[in-house]
Amino acid sequence: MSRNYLNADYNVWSWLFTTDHKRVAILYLLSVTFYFFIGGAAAVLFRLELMTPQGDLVLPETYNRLFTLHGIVMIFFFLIPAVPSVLGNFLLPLMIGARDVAFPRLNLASWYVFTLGGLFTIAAILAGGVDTGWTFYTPYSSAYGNSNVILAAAGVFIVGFSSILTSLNFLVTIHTMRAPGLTWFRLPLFVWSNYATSIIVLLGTPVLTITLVLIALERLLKFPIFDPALGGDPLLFQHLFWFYSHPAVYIMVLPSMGVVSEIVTCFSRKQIFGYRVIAFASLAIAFLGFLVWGHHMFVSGQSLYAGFVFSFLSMLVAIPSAVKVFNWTATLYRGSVEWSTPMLYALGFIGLFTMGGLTGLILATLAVDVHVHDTYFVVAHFHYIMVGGAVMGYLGGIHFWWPKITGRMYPTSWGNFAAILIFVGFNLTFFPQFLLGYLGMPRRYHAYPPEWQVLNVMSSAGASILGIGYLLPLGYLLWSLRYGAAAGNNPWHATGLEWTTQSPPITHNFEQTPIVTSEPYDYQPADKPAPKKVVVELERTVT
Amino acid sequence: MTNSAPTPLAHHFDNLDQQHRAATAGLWAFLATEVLLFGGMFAGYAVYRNWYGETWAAASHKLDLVMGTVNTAVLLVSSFTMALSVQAAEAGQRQKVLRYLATTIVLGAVFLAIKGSEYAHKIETKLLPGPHFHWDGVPADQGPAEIFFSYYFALTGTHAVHMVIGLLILIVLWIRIWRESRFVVNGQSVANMGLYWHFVDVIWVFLFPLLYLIDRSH
Amino acid sequence: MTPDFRLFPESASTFADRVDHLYAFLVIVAVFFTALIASLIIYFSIKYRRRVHHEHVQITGNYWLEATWAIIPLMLTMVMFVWGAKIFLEMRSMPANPLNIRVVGKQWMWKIQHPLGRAEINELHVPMDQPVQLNMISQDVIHSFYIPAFRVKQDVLPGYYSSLWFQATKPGRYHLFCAEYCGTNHSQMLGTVVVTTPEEYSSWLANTSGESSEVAGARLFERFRCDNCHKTDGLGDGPSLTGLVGSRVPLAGGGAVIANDQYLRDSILNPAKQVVASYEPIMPSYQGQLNEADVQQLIAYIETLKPGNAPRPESAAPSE
Amino acid sequence: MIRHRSSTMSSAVVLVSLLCLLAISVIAAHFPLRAWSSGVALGIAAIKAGLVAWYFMHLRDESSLIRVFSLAGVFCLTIMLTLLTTDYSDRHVQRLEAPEHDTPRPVGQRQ
Repeated sequence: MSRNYLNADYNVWSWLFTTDHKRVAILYLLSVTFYFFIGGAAAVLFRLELMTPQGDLVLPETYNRLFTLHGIVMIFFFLIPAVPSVLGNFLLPLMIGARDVAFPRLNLASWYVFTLGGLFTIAAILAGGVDTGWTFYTPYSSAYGNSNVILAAAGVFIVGFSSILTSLNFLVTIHTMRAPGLTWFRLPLFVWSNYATSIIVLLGTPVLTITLVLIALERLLKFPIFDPALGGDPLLFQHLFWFYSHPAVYIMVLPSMGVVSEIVTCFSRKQIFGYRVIAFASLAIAFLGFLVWGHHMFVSGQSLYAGFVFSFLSMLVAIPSAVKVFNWTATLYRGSVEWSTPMLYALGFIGLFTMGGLTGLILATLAVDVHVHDTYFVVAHFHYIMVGGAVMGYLGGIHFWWPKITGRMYPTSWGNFAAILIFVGFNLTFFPQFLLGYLGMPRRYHAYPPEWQVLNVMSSAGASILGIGYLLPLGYLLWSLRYGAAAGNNPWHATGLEWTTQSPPITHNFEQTPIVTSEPYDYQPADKPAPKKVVVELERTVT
Repeated sequence: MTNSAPTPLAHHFDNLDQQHRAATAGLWAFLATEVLLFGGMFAGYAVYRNWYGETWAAASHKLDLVMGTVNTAVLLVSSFTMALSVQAAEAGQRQKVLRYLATTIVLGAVFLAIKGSEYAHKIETKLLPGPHFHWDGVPADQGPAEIFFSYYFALTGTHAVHMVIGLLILIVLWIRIWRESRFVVNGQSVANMGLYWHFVDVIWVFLFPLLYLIDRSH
Repeated sequence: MTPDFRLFPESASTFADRVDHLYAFLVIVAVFFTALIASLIIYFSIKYRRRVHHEHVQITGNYWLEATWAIIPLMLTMVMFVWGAKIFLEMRSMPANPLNIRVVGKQWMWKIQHPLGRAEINELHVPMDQPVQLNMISQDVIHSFYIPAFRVKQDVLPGYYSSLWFQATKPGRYHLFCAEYCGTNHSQMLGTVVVTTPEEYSSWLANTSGESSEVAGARLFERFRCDNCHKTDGLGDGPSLTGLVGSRVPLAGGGAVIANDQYLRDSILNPAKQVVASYEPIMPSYQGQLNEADVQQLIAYIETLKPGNAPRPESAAPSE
Repeated sequence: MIRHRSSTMSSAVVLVSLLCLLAISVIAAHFPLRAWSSGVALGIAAIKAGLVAWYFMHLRDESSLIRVFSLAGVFCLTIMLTLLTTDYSDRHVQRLEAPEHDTPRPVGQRQ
């Protein structure tokens, strides 16, 4: 096998001290996979608990710690880093024809910071967990909760710096290190969406960071910051928290949108419909994302006018998202569509994200939000965005670029099966929660009135299917590392600079700096060999 | 010793210009992040100052205006010496760089020392928020005044942490330049450090009126 | 399947139908677009699947089309916004002559105080066809008062009054939940809303030996010697409280406020916040000495102090 | 490679201006400017920050990209403060100076 970034060196130190963006991506891949299954395990436990209306499996304290654990781990240790830190780290320099990110040592440092944050969070879990919910609302978190708030907040505080470092790297890399000829409007949309994401991370994360410091000051040193007993405002915390945490939703889903743009074009062999509009839509989402946080607070006691303003602004975010969805769909029109594994994930993303987005509009509508706020309707909605959207995009990306990352092909029939299973399991899990929400079931409830059992059982049943769906890729992707067929440099016959280099790529990515002369997604009709054939051959060699 | 040796080019950059643009852009992007870090506290400050203007003015008068003013001046001068260090580094004047950096370090330390004595005095007079906080003004103002001091300590404390980090990096930088026998003035690292230092100064420029100068007219 | 199984919640307030209509509109829009996207995806990916369609056609975009599918959603969302805001405004506009009920939330129960002294815990009796306004405050963390069948919800904050109103339309028993996570037994912070006819409610209300808020408040007023400063003639160290409620209070440092519940509570617990013009800020805070229910009683008493009324009802004399 | 326009003389002029502004700011705080007081203080601070950024931080020699970066944080902070006003301008403390509106008050208010 030729030299590549994987076999360039074998010892552990060569991994732990690597500055190669591809190796850092692999480190992140291992980490986020670990956290994904930790967070998933918590979900399995509380879905089991919710099979029956009585709280009979675990104690209320335990239940509260489980959903808090699930939220913190999934959001801060999986969803936010997943696409940027794994796929982005691996692909961004490749896609723009660079030898590495702008600050390779900082990039490695970000992984260590991430790991340190993870250690704090795991310490918090081992010390007995934390029960504030991932939202850390005051005064519960600062004065009443008696769990490991400080440890958990420290973990989130630290991990924030890791996403800041990654985003800083991306922003500068995209600005300064594009290959000759790679103008802004020749960038793959994955790069655009990561660019937009980086802006949100850089401008949003520090607000959460300092807010957690303020919580720690209030809790540890009894500094009154939000304390209503001394004249403080408990809603101030919510404003600061959501100022980051609403844009954080776009941090999770924008990179996946970029993945979908890459996959949809490749497997319909089409240029994307409305390239510039999609690129600018990413920036518009990043910008508008900062203007809507107050829609988490319609019934919190914030002023009536704030409610109107935030509801109105929230409606506007729907527009760039809707445009993206329509453009992806239009890209399929008169294409040459291949039902590959990544494509199944991407199409699943479009459908589920559409539902997530539209139910988001329902939540942004003031009077209806009064009823469904803090119910399972919200839970269902954000899982449609974050799991149906972000995770589907992430898995689609992993399946799309797996041959590039590892040089191996996975068994595509298994891949297709898992994708369909996840889609079905996902809908079965979360669709009933919309109904539960409108019926009035509040979230974070350990026990619930018996008339809601049927829908909860459906949801739990779906969760078990979803769980199996997530375990499958873990199995066959690992299997492919050893037994998978060699993938070749460009198994999907995709455009994009990352496909022009070897699989797996060499340490410095390119033998020579590439020069870009064409538009993105320049899929040439007809004369190229039909890619379908290649995949069929691969399948034959695999099975 | 007038010409700076070239900054080493890292493997992944095409040329020094690109490397320099990347470093500068990275630092400025980082500073944008820092604005929001303090911004989170400024937002809370704005809310409470608006609610408790009078009490906060009274609480602000407990701060030592002379020390605050002197400290602001110290920091402004340190920015000046930092600017001179950058200028000297770009011109490759090693001795000057060492001299100006040392001055900056000393001024930074003076700032922290003054800040420390202010803190000590606040703790002595029971103005540290928490269980021992005591407000000798109107008793009813206790809560809002305590919130003022929470913000005072949170804002200046975060600023002081930035100062300490800056000082540590400055000291390391100084030692590195001093020990390099075949001198390489790394103009870039001095310039980066300069940006950070000036930024921390700018933050203080806002903290000073926000905390010390609330309506001193009575 | 339990007999109670249903896919749509009961509607038992004047808001319920209006919210449901809006919800129906939103759901129709959502279903339409989801179905549109899903069927287009399925149709395109079958019609143009690679096996039958090798000759893909490059289309780079169409600004008119894109503008269309930006503008149509924009118009729809504006309808949603205006419609939602309209109902929301009514939810937040307190009715003219409501039945006032005071609510204190604490970990993990709802304490409810009716007029005329009747109090209850985790149950809320209300008459139908009559606007009811809840004035709520929390003793500890943030809670949220939620009655799904009425489609109303309002967070209950520590330190700040919030209020909520509804008009029930159907007798029956309905769920009451705490909707904001508030700690270990959050899911046990439940209650039942009992809607009865106004006559039944009146007789239920009368059936109590409890003392009314006003009387209890008067006793507290006496016990804490509030009248030492707040003399009725206005010559004390503090302003007179007679006729205070609902009036415009000029503040030291400019501006003025309407003397509402929040203002009275703040003045008792956090007096520095709004000092009355031309008075010294000397009032001590009663934080820690009075709980939220006490403060509500004091406010109820202060509300009775109107010009012409006896400064203190007979019953206000310290009992025993 | 890096060449910024700066000289000891120009830096000294900037420093002197900064110190003068500091003095003005402290003196101004002792005048009864009432509502203008914090505006003046923050205005002077902004000028000082501008001087430091423009001269000491070499913003005048940087590309427009860097200038945009330098304003991004401030811009985002402005968004936050502006939208916070939509809530705080009408909560808890109800100033009567604004004319009484017919729109309802969120806080229980009976008359």
